[in-house]
Amino acid sequence: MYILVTKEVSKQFGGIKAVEGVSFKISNNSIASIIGPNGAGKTTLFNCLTGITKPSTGQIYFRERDISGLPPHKVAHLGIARTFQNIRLFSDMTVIENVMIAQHTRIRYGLLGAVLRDRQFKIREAAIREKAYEFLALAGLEDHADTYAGELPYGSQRRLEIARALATEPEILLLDEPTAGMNPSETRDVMSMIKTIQLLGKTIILIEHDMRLVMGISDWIVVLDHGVKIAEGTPDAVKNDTLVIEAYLGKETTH
Amino acid sequence: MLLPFKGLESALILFAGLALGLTAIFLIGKLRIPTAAWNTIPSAASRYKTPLIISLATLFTVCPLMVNNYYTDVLIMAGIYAILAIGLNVIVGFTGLLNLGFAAFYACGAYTYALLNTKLGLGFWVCLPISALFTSCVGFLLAVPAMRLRGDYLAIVTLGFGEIMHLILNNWDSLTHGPNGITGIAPPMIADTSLSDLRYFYYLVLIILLLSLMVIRRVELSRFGRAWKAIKENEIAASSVGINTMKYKLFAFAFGSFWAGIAGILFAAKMQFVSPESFTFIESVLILSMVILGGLGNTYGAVLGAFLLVLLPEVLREVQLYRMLVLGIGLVLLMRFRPQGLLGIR
Amino acid sequence: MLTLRSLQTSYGPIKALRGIDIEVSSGEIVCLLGSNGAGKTTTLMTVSGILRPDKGDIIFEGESLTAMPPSEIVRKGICHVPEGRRIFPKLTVHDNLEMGAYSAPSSDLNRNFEKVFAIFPILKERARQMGGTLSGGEQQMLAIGRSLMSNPRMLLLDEPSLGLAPIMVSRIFKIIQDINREGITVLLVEQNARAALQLSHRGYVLETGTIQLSGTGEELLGNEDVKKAYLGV
Amino acid sequence: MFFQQLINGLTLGSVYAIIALGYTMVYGILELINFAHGEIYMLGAYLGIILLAFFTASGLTEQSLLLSLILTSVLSALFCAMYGFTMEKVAYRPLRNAPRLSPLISAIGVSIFLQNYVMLTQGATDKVFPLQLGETVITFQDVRMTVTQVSIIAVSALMMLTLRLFISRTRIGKAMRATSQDKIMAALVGIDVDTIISVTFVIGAVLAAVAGVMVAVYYGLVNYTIGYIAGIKAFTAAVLGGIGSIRGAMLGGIVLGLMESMGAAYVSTEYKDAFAFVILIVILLIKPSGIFGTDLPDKV
Repeated sequence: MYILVTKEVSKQFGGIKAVEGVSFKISNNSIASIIGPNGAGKTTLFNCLTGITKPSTGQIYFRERDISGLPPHKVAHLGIARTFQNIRLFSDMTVIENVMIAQHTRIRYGLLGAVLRDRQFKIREAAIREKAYEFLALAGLEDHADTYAGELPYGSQRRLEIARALATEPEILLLDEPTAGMNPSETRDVMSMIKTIQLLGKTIILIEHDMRLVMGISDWIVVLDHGVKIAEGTPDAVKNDTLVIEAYLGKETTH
Repeated sequence: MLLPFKGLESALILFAGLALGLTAIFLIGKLRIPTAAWNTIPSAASRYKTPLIISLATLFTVCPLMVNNYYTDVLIMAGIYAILAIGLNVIVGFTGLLNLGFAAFYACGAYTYALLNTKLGLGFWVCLPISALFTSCVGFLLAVPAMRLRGDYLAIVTLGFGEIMHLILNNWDSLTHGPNGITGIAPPMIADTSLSDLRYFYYLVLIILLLSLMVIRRVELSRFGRAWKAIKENEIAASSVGINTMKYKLFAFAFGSFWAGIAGILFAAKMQFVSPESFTFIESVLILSMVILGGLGNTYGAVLGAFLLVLLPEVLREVQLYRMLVLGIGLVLLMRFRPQGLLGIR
Repeated sequence: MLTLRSLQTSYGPIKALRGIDIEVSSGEIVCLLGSNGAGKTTTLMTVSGILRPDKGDIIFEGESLTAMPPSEIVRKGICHVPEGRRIFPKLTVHDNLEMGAYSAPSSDLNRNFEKVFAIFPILKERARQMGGTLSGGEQQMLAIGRSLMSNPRMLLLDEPSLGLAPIMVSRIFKIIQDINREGITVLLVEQNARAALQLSHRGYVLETGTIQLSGTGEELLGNEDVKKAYLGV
Repeated sequence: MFFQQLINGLTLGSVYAIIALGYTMVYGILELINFAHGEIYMLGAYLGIILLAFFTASGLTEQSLLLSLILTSVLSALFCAMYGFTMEKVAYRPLRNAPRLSPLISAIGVSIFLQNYVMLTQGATDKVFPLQLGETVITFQDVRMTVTQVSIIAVSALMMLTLRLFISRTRIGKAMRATSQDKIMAALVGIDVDTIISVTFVIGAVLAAVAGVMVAVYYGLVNYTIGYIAGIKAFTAAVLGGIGSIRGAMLGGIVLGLMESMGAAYVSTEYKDAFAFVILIVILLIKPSGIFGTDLPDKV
């Protein structure tokens, strides 16, 4: 039932505890959000989930398999993909190549095949190219396949990054601030893209600051503050939680 | 078309002019050769592709018939450097791993043949794959520990490796004859014909260069090339889309070094003599400069860079003395005004 | 005293400020509110010259700061205490403070030291300690103390409460108020909206690089839209 | 024999140490391996030989050897300071925001340029000017050391001490440290970061120039290639001590000098130069942060 479970995950840098004993469970095919004020440890948590940093203690289970401490490419292989807070596209490569790279783990042909351009090579290359176009269509970028990724407008870059993550054919998609710096119409595009992805059967975990988006889209919300989980629940429960309101707005004091 | 340019120097000047003209066009940015998909993207580049290839092919085929031995010799060296440059480009240009000791791998290929030939009497054709594979293994073995380092430190380790190799060649007298080098290396033979004639050797180099180009381009346009470029652009993103970055970096080192082995054996077979002074740090810098001048990551750029840096000082004889001086200034200026090189994108 | 006129700034590819107008009068505490990514920090970084605006003007006491390097802006009397405090970790507390006085005349040095030590006695005790060894709250005091060493007339404070224990937060806010009473104008960026509004004369609420609301502290405190901007309720 | 090598190693090591300081200071602020730093040392050595020859010809050396040496050092330092300053301005400053590869390549370019410039103007062969200093020998039990050796160790120690005091006590020195710790914050407290970077290059060049003069006097000959090899070794010393760390560079230089002279004496003279590289590679692989360096986490 739960696709991703964390147990008491902590991460320390030097003496600073960025994430401290965070446990939560994410249901299959849901949209979950991780929210919290600046410096709450959200991105560090994402990095732990995707193997970019090793948790200091605690376990992460993906489909009941312990994945804590696996390197990023293995995590991606198993079926967890992500985007980054500050976009990390391959900007000197074309849009279609960005997506084709993400299917790297899905193709198999040898060096000799590549040099001789044998049948296997041609079939597989054609297949991933075709597949890549499908993902581009989902992001509304099929007309820009041969543009250099770095030359896309900002909003399209964000969507391309999501398309690239999807092209690894993950079960869980982690999106780190997918609408940061976007105007309202760009934000709406991303929201509908996220909804579509959910319909494809994926589980989505968001880090997001746009509360309207978070409240409108999430099935489950986990709130972090100072590296600690202070609340979790449905959007309605979370937005009326005193601890959450305090974390965001400060303590209500009499004066 | 070549008739008005009788004479040998003129032919080279013609080539230089062609290359410079091309360069000028790229410099003003009218033409942009996409590194990634030269075949798939219909662009200005592909419109000029056919005439460009035909004229270059004609030029290079007839060259040795028109020029004297000296210039054939120069062209052979340009070809060997071109193989080196496209090999180094795999490591530095595609994968973004700065290698300041590439001459060591070049030396490795050359000495492998020199030793196998003079000590064991093995022939060129047998040694060609041995040299290349052995150099490739050396590259791999150096890379295994060095891959844990990033950026500048990797550059310094490769530089250190180059110096150590140089010291070994210079001092292991019983094996390498130290600074005196190894003489009496046999030229390649086809049936009973020796290719020691420079013209024959020229065509040998030309064919091997073209084959190398083809192989490297095909690998570049496959999943391997894509993985390398992804690692260069953003290693974290590359690993998060499932690329085992360590594996591919090692592969790039081994694959790039392979071509240094090929170039090395060609060099040894052409000179019939090797000595440590051909494989110094400056040699490494020179090869790197070719790659950078042509445009990091652009295979054709690396070839262009190699030809320019070998031919230009020959065409402009008077400046030969100042060759290295100009190279130094050139690198500074290039970084400042066109860091992506002549054919590089952006 | 400080006027920002239709200021636009990009942060890499992101348009972080989409034309904001802000006015700060002498002697005020003005706070900028808004969720993460709204453009608060970008505003401060543009004022202090770390980021260059694409368009618009920054005018401080009738003089344009738009093309000035940061070191020059400090000399004009604006001092920026950035987010995360950015103490020089391998300089002593004393030397951190001395660096704060880099742009001030050396004749003021001793007086400024005394002034800062009077406000933050703990810094005097820790003077020989490395900046990196201080606790979070002490580092925040050092950051504010360091900024006071430059004889500023205006302070830009970015999230002074970030990562501090509640008791420390109220101490820092108290100190900000005291400093303001000494005649230093403050432009404050805070996530802790309630505390910031109680302290400020006026406030602006930013959302995706534009100003959504502005008003006096009390007006904004009671305004439901503020809550909405933060929680999307 | 051992003590003899100890003295030789210390002499060599103190020269490495003061060249290493230039690498480590620039790296500390710009994270740039200033590849051309060794060339500044080479220029300093050439100037040392040229100026000494000039002062000797003009009779100054005969009147006062000390004055002649001091004048040589000062002039050489001034000249190299200019080179260091210009080099940063021309080859590195315009690349401040370029990808990291660019300034490194530019630095290699400067290095090749300076080497060949000196080769073309001064000739490719060794330039010799034996100043007869090595004759006075101090014998302490079995150990013989020349006045030159003692002077080199003493002058180096003095310069290192001065630098330490400068860095830790003066306003500019503290600003240099502040800038290397956090450039943006340094700008926010009013430090003109560009000026500080220029100062760093100038100080590094002055140290390298004096090292060059000392070596020129010690060996009595220079060659246009000495900068490259000494540069690599000094860089090794800086890495050994932990690049970015001032005391690391000092210690690293001494340790490297000792290892090299001991290695030459007890292991192999031919591979003397290889020790530095082997040490460099081993350190980078085992503890890239060096003796005094710190590891910083990657930013994501």
